Amino acid sequence: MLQRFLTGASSYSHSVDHLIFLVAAIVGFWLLAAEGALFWLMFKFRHREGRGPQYITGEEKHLTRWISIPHSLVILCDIVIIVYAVTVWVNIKQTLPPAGQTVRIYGQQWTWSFQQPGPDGVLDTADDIRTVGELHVRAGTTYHFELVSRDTVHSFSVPAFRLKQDALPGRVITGWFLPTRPGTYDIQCTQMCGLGHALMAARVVVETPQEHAAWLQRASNPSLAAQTVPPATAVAPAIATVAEVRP
Amino acid sequence: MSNETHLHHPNYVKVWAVLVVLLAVSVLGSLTSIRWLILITAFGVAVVKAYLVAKNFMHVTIEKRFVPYLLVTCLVFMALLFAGVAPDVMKHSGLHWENSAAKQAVESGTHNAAPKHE
Amino acid sequence: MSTQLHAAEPGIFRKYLWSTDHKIISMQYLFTGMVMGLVGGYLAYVFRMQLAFPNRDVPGFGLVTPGKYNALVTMHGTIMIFWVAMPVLVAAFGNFLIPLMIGCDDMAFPRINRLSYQIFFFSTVVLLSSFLVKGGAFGGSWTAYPPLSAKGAYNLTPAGASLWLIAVVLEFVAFLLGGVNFVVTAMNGRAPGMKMYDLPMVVWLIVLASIMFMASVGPLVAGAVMLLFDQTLATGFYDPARGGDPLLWQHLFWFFGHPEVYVVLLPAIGIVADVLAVFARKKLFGYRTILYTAWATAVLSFVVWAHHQFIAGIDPRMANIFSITTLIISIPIAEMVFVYIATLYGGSIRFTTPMLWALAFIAEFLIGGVTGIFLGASGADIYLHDTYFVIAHFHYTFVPIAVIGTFAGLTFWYPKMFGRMMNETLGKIHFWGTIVGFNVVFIPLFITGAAGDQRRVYNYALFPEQARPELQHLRTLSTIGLLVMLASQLPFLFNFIWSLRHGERAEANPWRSNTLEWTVASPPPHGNFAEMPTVYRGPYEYGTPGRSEDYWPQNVPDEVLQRP
Amino acid sequence: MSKSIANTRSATGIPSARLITWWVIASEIVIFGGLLASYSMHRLGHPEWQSSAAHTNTWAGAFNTLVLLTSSLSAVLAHKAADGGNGAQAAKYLRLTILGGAIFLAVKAFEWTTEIREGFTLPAGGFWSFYYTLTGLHGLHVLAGMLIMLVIAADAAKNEELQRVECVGLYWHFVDIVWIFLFPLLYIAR
Repeated sequence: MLQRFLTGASSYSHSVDHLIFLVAAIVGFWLLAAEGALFWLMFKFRHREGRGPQYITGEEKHLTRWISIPHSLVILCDIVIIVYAVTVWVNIKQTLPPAGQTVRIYGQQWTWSFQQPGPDGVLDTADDIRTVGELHVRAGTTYHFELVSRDTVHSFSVPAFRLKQDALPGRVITGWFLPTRPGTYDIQCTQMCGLGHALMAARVVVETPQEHAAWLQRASNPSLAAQTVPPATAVAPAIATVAEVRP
Repeated sequence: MSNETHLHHPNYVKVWAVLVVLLAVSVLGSLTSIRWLILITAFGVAVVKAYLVAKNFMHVTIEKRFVPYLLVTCLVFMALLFAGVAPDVMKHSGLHWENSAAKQAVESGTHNAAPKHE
Repeated sequence: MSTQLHAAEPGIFRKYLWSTDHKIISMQYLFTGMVMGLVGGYLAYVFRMQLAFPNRDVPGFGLVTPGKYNALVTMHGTIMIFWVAMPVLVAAFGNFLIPLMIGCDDMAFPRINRLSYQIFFFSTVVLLSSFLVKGGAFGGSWTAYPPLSAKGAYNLTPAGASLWLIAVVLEFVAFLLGGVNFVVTAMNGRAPGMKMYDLPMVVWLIVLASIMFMASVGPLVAGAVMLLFDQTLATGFYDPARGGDPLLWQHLFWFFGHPEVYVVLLPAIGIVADVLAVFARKKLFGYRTILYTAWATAVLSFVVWAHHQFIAGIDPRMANIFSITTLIISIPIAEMVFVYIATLYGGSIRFTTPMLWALAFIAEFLIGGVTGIFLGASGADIYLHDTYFVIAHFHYTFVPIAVIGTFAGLTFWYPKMFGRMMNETLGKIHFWGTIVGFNVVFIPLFITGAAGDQRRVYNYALFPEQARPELQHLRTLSTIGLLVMLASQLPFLFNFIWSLRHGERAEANPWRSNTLEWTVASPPPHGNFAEMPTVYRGPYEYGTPGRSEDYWPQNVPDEVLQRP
Repeated sequence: MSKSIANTRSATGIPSARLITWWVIASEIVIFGGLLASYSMHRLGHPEWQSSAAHTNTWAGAFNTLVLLTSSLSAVLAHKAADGGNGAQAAKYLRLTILGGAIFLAVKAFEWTTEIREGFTLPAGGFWSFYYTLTGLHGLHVLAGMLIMLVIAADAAKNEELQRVECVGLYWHFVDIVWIFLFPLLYIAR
């Protein structure tokens, strides 16, 4: 259902979408049923001359059925939702499939920066590639991320991946994603982080293995990179705007 | 307070004497260096002292039932708060997260036992 | 605690500003809340205009810069919850209704009551003054997560942040004083013959709300003191570099923050119950069911708080527990709503303005309730957290509470408060404008939220996925809805002020209601009851068989009811 | 000003003044409870705070516990006297309680000044931040209790408002109980 609003581009985006659809179907039914009952009763028992109210205490067995049966059904629906929701949650947040690659993500006022392994494939070595405002990943590879904040609380959100995780100062939070569909997607900060909160935009570029290899080569050769990799976003001028506003 | 029956006043000085003895116990306990003994004489005795004050000075046990229930409910909520928060704040690592700043503080703090002057 | 004894010399000052009369204090809370409601509405107008027409001067405000935008949304949230919903629903209605409905002359502690309002008024002044200080008002969102709120270097509004915090704590103190008073008055001051189960639902639920407030706010008061020290005295309670933990504040905040939702919900639900019974001419369908579900909700609401923090960096295993408790809380609430709907069965419904508001409350609150399930389901919350879906969801709960519920109560008790009837036609114009406007504001926001619009963003220009024109159209539509909703408040304001003088005079019991406040003159005199009433039955005896009247006031003794 | 009828009614069987005291105590439990819970979880997570905690003066803390326990005794004796209708004696005991509070605060002030001189100020570390916040909040409650008692003692001496003696006593015992827990938490625990 969410696909209509926003593409899903990670391995688990479908499970989130399905969960939201399931919840929508269940609560949609209950919403319509309850609103229907409400409006029907409003119409049926509107005041008319010569018809007084009935005296009903709400303890009559044949009437309380109308409450207790739907109520048990609500409990049943709750259980279904809980089971599915927890399954999706466990899959995204609690299990950690083996990593093909690990990246480190830094949030700071008001930009995202990324550190990922260079050609040697190992993080925290001299050939690491550091980028600002742009994360390049390879479709079909499982990524682990280590999320760090340098100042306030930020929230790393990639709507197309159905991924969101707060970055807390002082903590390293690990998570994973597996990009599936090549393209360029938004990275947002979804936790209020100060003046430039709305300017804390970045991009994640999901590339085919060939494209990614080419990018890797360009990026790990700084002299080349400086000429050929223009910033794909308008983030830099936006930051300049904030700097002016800042007293 | 006209409609209230006068309550029976226990011998308050006696209660006070017991409290003072208990205080002495916890102070003496703190002079030892046996950790479990210190903790029991400190916190075990504190609970007993609090109970004695609540029972004898505040007359909680002969108050209307709902008053002790109310106070205990508040304490239970605080226990729930502790239980819900401690997994994040008291512990410094968990499933896929690590509070590296806190770990570092613990490490540097225990190494140089000198008080911090910041 | 003041112990000076004031002579009862009713000058203007004594009568309206320094009064200990619960009705006057209620009016003080009501008018302060209404003025703050206008302020909060104005703030909403400014930032919605910015969202619909980015970077153009907003008429009546000017250019909305990022810093101003943050302050606008922060203050809108703070004001609407703490300075509108709380004073009007809990304090104004609580003060006005509790003594009248339980049949006594005043609060148990009138001077503590007055002190409560005075502290509240002071907190209002402190909060509003934060707009004027250097750096402007606080902009770190109403949740005020540290370290952003703790360090001036991060939030750039050090003075505003501290004033915000002080104002909020003062407000808490005011409501603690008011709350203990409500509880004690309702427990001890009931008229002879009135058992706890004879209390009108609105009294019960305001009392329950006060109890919840008392039990939940403490840790946040402690947390606020720590945050204030972090801001002003360079402590490091929430500073990870110094052994503190920013997550602590989030927990303390939401341990209060979630019960707080029910603190304002319960009085509104109570108002709706009373209005519903009167205009359906029906006994409530299961008085005790409503009461027990309210208690269940109140208790459960203390163990669901971390569903606000699923992705905030808490241990993911804890999220499962809170997801389960959150969905469990839907069970009593669903039961309660079913009971409300069932109350209409067999009624004889009069669609007066208060009744329209009460019915609208149920219809709209249902939407707010069911959309909460999306957010309580932890897996779905990963995507929806901090999007406009959340905003739409909680406005579908808070607007029914603080706007619809309040108007249900105000239009219903206006005759009692001011001794005049309000104009029904203007009331209905106001109702339909508000309801239509409200839905036009927030239904589009469900969609933009589902499409990924994140909150507290003054301009989506940097986010191509969000800057799509179709989403921008929805945002504009939402702003148009807001303009309709705000414009619809004008007939209300006119009606409210005009009817004070020119409305039809209200008799003692214009709605033919059972509860005790309708047995005294409108407006009630000082001291309320010339003769203290005795209560013979519960508050919802409508349509009792064998009576010529379809209502049966609580204070009418049984022998009188034999038909004349 | 005559009392409101609401104040004189007592549908629960507990007089309004005592009932409101219980509710105030309940709300205070969660204020102190929140702070103590925050402190405890930090303290358990930070063994290095022990080195700071070792600098608190256990003897001063123990003496203050003794002072508060004794003042609680005089508060409850004041209640007993008031119950027997002896306002003058109740006032005397209340003033003794106030004296106890004053001694407590004086010792507290001595401790604070010593500690601050040694460099252990409020921002000097996590333990000290909690220490000053906890003892400061508690000290404020002691001070508030003393002021209230001053007023109530003056009334009691004239045999007026004797029911208030018990209420302020309840509050005082509660403040005492908070200290009973603060003492081991801040001075002894290791």
